[in-house]
Amino acid sequence: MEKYYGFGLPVDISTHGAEIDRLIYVIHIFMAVLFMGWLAFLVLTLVKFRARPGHEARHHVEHFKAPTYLEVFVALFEVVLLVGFAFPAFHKTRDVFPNRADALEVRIVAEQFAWNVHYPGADGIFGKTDPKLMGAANPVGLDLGDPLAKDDVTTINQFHVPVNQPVIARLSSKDVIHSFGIPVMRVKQDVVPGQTISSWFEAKKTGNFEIACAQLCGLGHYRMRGFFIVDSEADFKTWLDQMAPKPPAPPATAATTPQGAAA
Amino acid sequence: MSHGEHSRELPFWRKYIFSLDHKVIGAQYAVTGLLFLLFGFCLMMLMRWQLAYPGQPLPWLGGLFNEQSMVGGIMLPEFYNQLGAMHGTIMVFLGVVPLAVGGFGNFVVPLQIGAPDMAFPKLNMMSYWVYFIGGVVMFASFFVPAGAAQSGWTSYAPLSDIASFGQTMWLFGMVFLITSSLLGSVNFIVTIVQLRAQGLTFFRLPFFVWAQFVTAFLLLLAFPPLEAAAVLQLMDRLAGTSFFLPTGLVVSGKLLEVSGGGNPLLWQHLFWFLAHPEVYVLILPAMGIVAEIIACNTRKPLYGYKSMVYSVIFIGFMSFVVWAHHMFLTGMGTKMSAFFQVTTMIISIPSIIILTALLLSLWGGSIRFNTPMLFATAFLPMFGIGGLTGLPLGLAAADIHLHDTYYVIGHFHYVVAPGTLFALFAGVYHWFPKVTGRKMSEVLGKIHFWLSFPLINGIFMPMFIMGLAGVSRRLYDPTQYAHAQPTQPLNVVISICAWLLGLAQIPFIINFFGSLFFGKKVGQNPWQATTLEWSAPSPPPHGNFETVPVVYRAPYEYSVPGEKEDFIPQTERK
Amino acid sequence: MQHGSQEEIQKQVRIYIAVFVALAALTVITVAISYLKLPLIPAVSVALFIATLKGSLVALFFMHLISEKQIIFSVLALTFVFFLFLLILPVLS
Amino acid sequence: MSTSLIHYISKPHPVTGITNAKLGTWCFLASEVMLFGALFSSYILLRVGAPSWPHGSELLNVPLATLNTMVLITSSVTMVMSWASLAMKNFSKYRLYMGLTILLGIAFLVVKTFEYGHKFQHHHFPSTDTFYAIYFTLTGLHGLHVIGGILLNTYFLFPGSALWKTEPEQFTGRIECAGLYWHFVDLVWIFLFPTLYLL
Repeated sequence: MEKYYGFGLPVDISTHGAEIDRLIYVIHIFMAVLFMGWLAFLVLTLVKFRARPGHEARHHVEHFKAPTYLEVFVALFEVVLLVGFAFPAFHKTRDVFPNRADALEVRIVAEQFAWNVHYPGADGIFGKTDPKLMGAANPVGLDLGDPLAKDDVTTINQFHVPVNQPVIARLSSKDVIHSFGIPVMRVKQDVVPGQTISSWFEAKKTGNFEIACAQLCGLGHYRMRGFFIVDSEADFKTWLDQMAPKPPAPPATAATTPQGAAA
Repeated sequence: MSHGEHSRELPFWRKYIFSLDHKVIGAQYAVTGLLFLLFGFCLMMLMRWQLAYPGQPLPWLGGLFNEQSMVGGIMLPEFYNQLGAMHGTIMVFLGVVPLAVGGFGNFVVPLQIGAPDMAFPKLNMMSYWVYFIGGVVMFASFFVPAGAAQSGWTSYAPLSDIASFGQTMWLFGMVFLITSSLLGSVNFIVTIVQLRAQGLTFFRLPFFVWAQFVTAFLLLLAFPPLEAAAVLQLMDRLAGTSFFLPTGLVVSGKLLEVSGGGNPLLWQHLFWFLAHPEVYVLILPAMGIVAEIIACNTRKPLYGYKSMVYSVIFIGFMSFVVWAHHMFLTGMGTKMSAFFQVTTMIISIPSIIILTALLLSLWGGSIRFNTPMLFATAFLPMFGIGGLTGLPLGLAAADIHLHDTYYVIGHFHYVVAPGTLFALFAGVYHWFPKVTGRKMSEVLGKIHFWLSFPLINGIFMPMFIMGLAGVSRRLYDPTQYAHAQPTQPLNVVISICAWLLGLAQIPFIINFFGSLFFGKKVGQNPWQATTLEWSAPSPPPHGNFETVPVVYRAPYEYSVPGEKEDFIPQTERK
Repeated sequence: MQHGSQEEIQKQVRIYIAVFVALAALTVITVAISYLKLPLIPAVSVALFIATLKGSLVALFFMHLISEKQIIFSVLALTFVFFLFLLILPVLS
Repeated sequence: MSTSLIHYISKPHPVTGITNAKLGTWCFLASEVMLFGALFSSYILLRVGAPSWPHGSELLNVPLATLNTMVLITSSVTMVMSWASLAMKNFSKYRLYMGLTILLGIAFLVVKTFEYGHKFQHHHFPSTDTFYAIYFTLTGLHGLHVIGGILLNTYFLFPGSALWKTEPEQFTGRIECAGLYWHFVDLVWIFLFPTLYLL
């Protein structure tokens, strides 16, 4: 079995993560070089100018040009980091969403202390939900009277996605702020109650990974762990069919209007 | 001009408890701050047990805690969260700021500008006592039902809105601490503007005074938004409003009975509007202390004094426009995040200028390695690491992976612990002779330094590795996650270093109290320094100076060619 | 300011009375306009314009800013800039 | 007293041209600007984010608030007159104007109490909705500032005025600073009034 986690960055199985990793590597090399230079200069200076008999301090020290060049170089390098690496990578993850027709859309509803995953089912449209209907048996508050909800699939802490297909996650929270983090996907997004924030990613490899909550959300924050399972296309279909509700839904409880997934 | 006789008539409680003298108030602040630092450190040492050996009973001490905190010596997650939240709050608001600003600022600034006292002595006393009450409220919150605040030192709503009573105590405590800081900052600004000695122009001020001046403005203008936020959260908790609660919250399966309509991110904006300038409140006085000690112990003027002054002003200004870099992952638009990434990169430049200037100040000197200088020298690379590791966090794309991991913890602790705290230790060793008339032991001081320096790096360096591995912060039990298991041995290393670091503070504590009584007696200028505080007797009498000082020179006239001594006090006529 | 002669202060007092009349008039005007039920944008602009006008009168004359010293303007200018930063806040959300 | 050593308590500093107290007061007011600024900013954020927002005049009593605005403006004039009386060395007039200022401040609070009481009778509380939440928070905090000002002014009317006999210049300076604070409280109301009641 492949080793996913170790002392360095976790394995990256996403299509966009390489850019983030590259930025992290480049900036760390830059930091290391700069720091080593500083440290060498510091040690040299401390030895060379230590107080000792026969050595006197100089009141006037010549003006150094080097630090100005260094500061200009650092500033330019920061511009390169921003424009060359940071802006494009962030832009790609936040602004350039995949075509909804090609992507799998899911709703992730965070709560203390679990991740509820809501798949739209075969029709590709989410059923209506309402906070008033939320309960232990119905964690996302699905309105079972809505015909669009009949084929919807909900799971707790089991987030299956197909490999090589973009996934758009609509993130929301029932109670407090959580943060939806999948280390191997280089995905992390705060989940703010009262808002639906979208995030997208595409897995390149199959495997069994984990979702971690990255924002303190209460006493169970440490165990708010979800499973992130990347299946082959066929396996994912089998799993989803297996999860799909079998018996016909009970009669409608309330008059409802069909509602598509709000963008 | 001697008012020594006058102050001797004061009863004990007026002289040492409700004193109006800036030196006594400074000492009160410093001692209280040091005690809170020790207390906050102890909280952290408890947390380190749980992190190194999750779920194992705490040996020896486990039985001391009630069943709300530990069961059979095993820490509960609620208690862990309390320790985390209060460690942060205490270290920042009750430890470092009171020591750096209240302690060193109060004691040293009036002396360095040649003033007899602060501009408003009564306000000064009030500021200390309001801080003291805030500290008592914070401390007492551990003993209320369900314990102290447990929503992190950042107290993000809605978690903090629905938290137990300790959070209300935390908010009241914060209101006191904020008020105290506001009173103090008004006093500092007026003192520095109005009460400088004759001839002491702004560009003859020691760098430490500049740092305190900018800090005072940060406190004055950045704290009120947090006060506003605290008021709003108190309203949410006590009057049932929904400033930070959106509509339709379902907590533990129940729909919350509130009007809704609020915004959780409002708290974060108001909080970080303060808390980013607050970071500079922690670091600027430390830079000031280091600059003083480096100039004195290299026996030469600071390199690039003016560019340092301009940089410190620029940092202060920019620190108000970077706050949202703590919020890159809250769903902010890319344009806004781009703006804050740019401002964050800009603010790194003046920090690099100051650090480089301090480094170059060593060049050409004749460096005395006494205890204050050791700590001040160590500050430079430590602050360097802290500053540099801020860069990846300031870039939103890298922040996606590093946000809220141990990388963040490592980053800001490098700035504040081996950075600011080392500078504060340096300051204690440096100004102790001025405060007491006695020197601290060099032997104990060097033991303290050479033990602390490697150990503190042993604590924070591994955190970068854990952060890169993606381990989240604030985890009660990191072994729950597969991705955190490979780095778990580092947690053991960190904890052992932390406990040893605790032991390494014993020489300091012995030295501090021992030297009060047995330290070597010194004259008014034991370090042969130039700035004004060394022209006053040690300890300075009431009113500080025996003759009203007049300033004729720049602050660091060391090793001037052709002079008999290698230092010329600022008061010496040209 | 506080070292002005008797006549100067007498002159000041007349200014205070004039400012008071202006403030009262502006209050009446702003209330009157509110009864017109203008659309939101013009209503906000007009109300804030009048409030700023009234605020300036108070600050300039009652608080003596019109004849105040440089240092106080520096403090206030700095505060004003940071106040503007505070107003970035709603834009962010 | 250590205060005797400190310069520029009653006489202005030769370079800055002001006394310590005046600079201190302005610094304090600067922090107050940021406090109320943050709350105004929060108000805008909440209002912009709300699906609908009531027009203040439909829920609140505009005539009563207009009256209160007039009361506060008048108190500002009496406050500045009390300072002017001291500057003209007329202590009895100072007491008259200062007393009036305090009374007007109390009148403001009384009207405010009626307003609050009326709201509570109709079961409008801070917890009712975001509009009432921000209304009660802003006016409540402003009310606390008014109470603070009344206490301060009462101190200067009775025990604090003993300073007039020994240090008239310092006392006049103190009244000017107390005035700065009082006018600031008025100024905040000038912005609160249209924001909450008229928009």
